[in-house]
Amino acid sequence: MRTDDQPTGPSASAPYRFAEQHTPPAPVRVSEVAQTTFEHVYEVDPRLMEVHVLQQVFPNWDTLRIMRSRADHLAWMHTHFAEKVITGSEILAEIERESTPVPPPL
Amino acid sequence: MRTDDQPTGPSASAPYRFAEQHTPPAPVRVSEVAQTTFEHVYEVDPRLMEVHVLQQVFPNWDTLRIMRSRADHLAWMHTHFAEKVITGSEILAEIERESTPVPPPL
Amino acid sequence: MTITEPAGPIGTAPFTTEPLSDDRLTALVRALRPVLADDQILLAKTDRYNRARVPAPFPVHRWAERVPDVVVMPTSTEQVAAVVRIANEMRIPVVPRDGGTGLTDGAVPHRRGIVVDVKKMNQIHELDLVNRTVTVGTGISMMKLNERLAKHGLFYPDDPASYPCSLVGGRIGTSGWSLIGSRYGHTRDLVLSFDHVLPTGDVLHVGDGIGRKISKSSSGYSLKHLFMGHQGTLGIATKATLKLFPKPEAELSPFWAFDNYEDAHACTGALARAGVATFAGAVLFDEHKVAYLRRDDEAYIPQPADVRALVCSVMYGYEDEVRAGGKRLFRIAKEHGARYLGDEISEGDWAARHDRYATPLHGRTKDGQVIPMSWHCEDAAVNFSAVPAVSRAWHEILADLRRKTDVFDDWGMFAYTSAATGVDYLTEIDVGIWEQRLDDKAWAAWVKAKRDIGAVALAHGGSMSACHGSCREGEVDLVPEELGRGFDVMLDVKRSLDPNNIMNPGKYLLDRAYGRDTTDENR
Amino acid sequence: MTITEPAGPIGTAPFTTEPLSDDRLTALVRALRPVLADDQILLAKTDRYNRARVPAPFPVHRWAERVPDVVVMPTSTEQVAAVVRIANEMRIPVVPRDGGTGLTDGAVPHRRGIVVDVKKMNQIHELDLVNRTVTVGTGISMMKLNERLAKHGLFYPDDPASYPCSLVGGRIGTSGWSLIGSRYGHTRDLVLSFDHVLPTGDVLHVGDGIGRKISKSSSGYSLKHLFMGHQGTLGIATKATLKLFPKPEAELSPFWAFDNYEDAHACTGALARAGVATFAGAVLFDEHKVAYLRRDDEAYIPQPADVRALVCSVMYGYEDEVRAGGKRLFRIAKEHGARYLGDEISEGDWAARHDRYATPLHGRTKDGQVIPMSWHCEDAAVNFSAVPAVSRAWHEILADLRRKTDVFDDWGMFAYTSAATGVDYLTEIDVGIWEQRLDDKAWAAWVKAKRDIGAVALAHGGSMSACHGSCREGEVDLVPEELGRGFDVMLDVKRSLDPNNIMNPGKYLLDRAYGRDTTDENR
Repeated sequence: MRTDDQPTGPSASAPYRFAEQHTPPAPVRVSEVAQTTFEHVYEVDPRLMEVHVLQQVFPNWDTLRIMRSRADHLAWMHTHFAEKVITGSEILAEIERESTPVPPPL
Repeated sequence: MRTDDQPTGPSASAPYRFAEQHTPPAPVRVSEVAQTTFEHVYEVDPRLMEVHVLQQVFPNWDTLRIMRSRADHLAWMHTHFAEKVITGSEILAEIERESTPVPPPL
Repeated sequence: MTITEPAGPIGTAPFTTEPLSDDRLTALVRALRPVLADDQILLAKTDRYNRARVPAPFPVHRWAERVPDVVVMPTSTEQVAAVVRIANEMRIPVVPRDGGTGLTDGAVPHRRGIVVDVKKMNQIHELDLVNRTVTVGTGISMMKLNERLAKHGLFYPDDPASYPCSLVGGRIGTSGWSLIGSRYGHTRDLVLSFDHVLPTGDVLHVGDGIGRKISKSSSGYSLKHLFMGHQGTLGIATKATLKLFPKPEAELSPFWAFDNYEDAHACTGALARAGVATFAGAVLFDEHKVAYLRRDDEAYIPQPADVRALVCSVMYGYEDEVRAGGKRLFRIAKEHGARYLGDEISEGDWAARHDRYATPLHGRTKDGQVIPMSWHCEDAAVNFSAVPAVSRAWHEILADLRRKTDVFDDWGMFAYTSAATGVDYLTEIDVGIWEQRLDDKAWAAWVKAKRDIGAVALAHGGSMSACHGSCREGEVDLVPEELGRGFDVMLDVKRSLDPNNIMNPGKYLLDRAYGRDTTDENR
Repeated sequence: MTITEPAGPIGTAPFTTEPLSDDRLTALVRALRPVLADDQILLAKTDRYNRARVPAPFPVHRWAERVPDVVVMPTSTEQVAAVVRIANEMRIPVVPRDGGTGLTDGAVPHRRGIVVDVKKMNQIHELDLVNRTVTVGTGISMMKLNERLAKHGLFYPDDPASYPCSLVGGRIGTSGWSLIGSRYGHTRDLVLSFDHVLPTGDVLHVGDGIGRKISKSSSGYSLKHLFMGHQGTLGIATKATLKLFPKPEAELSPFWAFDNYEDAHACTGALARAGVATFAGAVLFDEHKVAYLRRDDEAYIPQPADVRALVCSVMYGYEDEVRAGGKRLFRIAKEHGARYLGDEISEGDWAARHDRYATPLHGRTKDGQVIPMSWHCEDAAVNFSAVPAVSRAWHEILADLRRKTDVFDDWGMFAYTSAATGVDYLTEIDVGIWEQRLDDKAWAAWVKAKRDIGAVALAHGGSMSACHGSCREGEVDLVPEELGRGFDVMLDVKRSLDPNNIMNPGKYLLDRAYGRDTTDENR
């Protein structure tokens, strides 16, 4: 998990302003049952949380903190299980390079 | 086991002549307790087989047959356990090449 | 003529779920006092209720029926042995409890009595860097242990879905399955030996040939495995010696998407059968699982609709070996029509697999409304060729339940390789259960569904569990069918080692060893 | 009141080494006739004498004491069950015999009776190419099986030193160790399940969770291992399902020379601990072994005198993986001062390791004259760190024997990794025995030496056997010490499964389960 894959939005050390914190980015529908606010932050469609479970309101910093914690957790797990992660994209690029026929010399 | 590592000497299809078959090459001492006749054919020093067990006389073709059978047996075992054998000398050459410092460009 | 009566009551522990009488409880606590400090004997309601259940959903309205009379927290094998000896003399049930993460009620005190919580036995007794072993109290978690081992470049690769919270002792009692067992082996292979308190209070050291740090012996009967996976019915492991590996240099965990389940299944088989040396496992996600993830998992929500099945494979080892193996597996995946899902999903999802107990705990009513649900997982050991048929049959069982009630939700299935050759898979169906709405009727339907799920596994030549065990209501009814003549051997072993039926009684139909068929009376 | 007597005699099989009386023998043969064809019942002296012993040297002048009364050669599980049922009813000992290559007398009929030779049960019943399993009669050899499997690119990697002649059933009965087990596992890991005839004639199918092709189950007690490694005392395996691997693409087996044992030992440890994924094993040859080889082995005779110890390591897998691992191990060897012995010795010696029963059968008197000798091998499971001390102590024991008599010759020691992490080693000392000169006195000295050899292994935290078993005179005396409380469990299990003590009686001190201590009376 690379750290530059963190969700966008103000950093944890940004000054706290109540109104700003309680105005999440406008939601964008991404599927029939989900929407997104910050990049990589997905939420259940609010219409599905009206009867048995009500949606909680989070300040933006907390939403982002939860997302970042998850990224931290996953990065920690990788380091816990192995010294380094080899990316699949490297391997894929390598086999695609090898399977591309070499053009004949001009 | 490469087949060119077979012991030297007449081949199994060579004509059989009694006197020739019963005259092994002159033995050469290789250690305090062993001698060699054909290349790769080692024998216990005959002085050590005088009391409890007497040395048997083999015609040359049989001595060589026994040696070759052993080589066949070992080659068969390799093929039985894996499709191919990687030689240690290749690997050794590779790591020695890698550990030799590359001379600076002139 | 004078007849000397034995000190305790004669016969087995009573076949009852009633709490101990005040007199018996007082006598028990009095007997425990010389053995344990005051803070090791817990009588408070919260302490006891918290150790009455495991994470698997159960009929909450009957919680009070399975609360132990006493909880003890020993700190040594000697203390555990003394507690068990007292329990055996007084004919009071004893139930060992480790992480309490099991899904088949192994740690649940069906007949109350004493819960032995091993969490205080969490020391590292010896780290042997030369022979690569560590000796620990069974109350330690694999995660905490590995944090310590990492300083020495070492690694204990027992990796259940409850990795951060399950304990070494629970892994022994259940003979657990490991996510990366196709490379490193499962708990039975990784635990070299252990001290074990028998139901009589005798202490047995058991390993390969009863060695301490020996992985392979042929001296005497092979007893180690008998004392693993018994769900606490044969005693309590207290101190274990574990086999250690070098911490892997590199990890590679590609995830691939397929537009149909059949290709994904075929690809999983081909990946596992390839025999890549660093291969640590492959996982197949079926269509229901993909649908579930696309509903609730950040990584999968934006995936295109033609993604119908997923496969992942994981390799651990030196970088050069992993790269060689990785190229081979990528080529195989390509031949099967796989699309690589990208580094972010691949790495993120794989890392999340070590901690599946953090699964989102909500489901949906049939009309789509979100409901709070608990997670349950039914597993079986199924041959590769039988995975599709078992999956279809299991989804049918769940669909049938859901047609009747919103209490159950089908969260899809995974199939994980158990072995490097891909012969069998831990096949699991995740079920959301609306626990607050469970009543006797819904519970009965669920128990029947569990029995049906087990029966499907058996009908396809599998075993009812690859990891969890099979002592919960429903599946347990089929244990004699699964084991056949082996079930009689179980009864013989149980009776001979636990003459008074005090050790975790009521599990695995073992009451039959004492002439009682309590199959139905303890529900 | 009418009392109905049971049909057969009451109680256990008699504790005797006398042949059956003519009447009993006639009755036995009459009972066997409806079950077996005439050519499956062997009564001739040669047929019986040939099945009286195993390759390990024994006092030849007492050969006649261990000749079975009858040999049977059944062709199916049903026939085996019928024979055992008859034996159990008539209280006549039954001894299973497979390849007869064991070194601890498991197949030797100590109390005569019926030898069940399984060699006719050598069919391949099912080859499952999808799940990668094969189901065979237990009378098949691994070599013959692999010849058939090679056509499908498959491989069954159970590889004892008796590879060409030992049988699958014997591997189950002894829970054998495999030369390449550090990569593929040992017999216990490779045999998925089997049909097994219990001492009562009941047939048990046992596997993981009693599955057929399942490698990992957690359903019920783990019973499979209990029915492996019992040396025939708990019954007879008749049909087994085995886990198959792809036949390896490549093999690499470098041998290295060292000018001292300490460096060779350290290097062996480092090679095993490296965690190379294709690592299938490492072997350490000590100074005595090198001296022995330099005396008698073509490959080593011309080696310079400063070669004092050898190490080999072997890798199997895909060529790219093996090359990566090979480079790593060559670097490690170099750091430890190793000299590569060349391709010819490396490849030749490794291939010869699969067939150690072809060892040259002669030794030397103290004054150097060649004498005909039989080979014996004492093994133990010893931790890496204890290998040097155990080796020294074992050579001392042999030196002491040899000071007394020329009957024994020390042929040196090997230590082979048991596991990929190098935690423990099959440590073995090869002993030449001038069998024709064995008399009661020399035999007694040998039995004492065996006991001392076993005691050294235990004193160093090991187990008395990694592979062979420990039921021969001498070592068997220490089994209760090694197993501790586990020995009582053995007795309980034996009594419960073999109520009449008919199954391979007199082994492993199991007579104690029937109230008799026959430790000394059957020598």
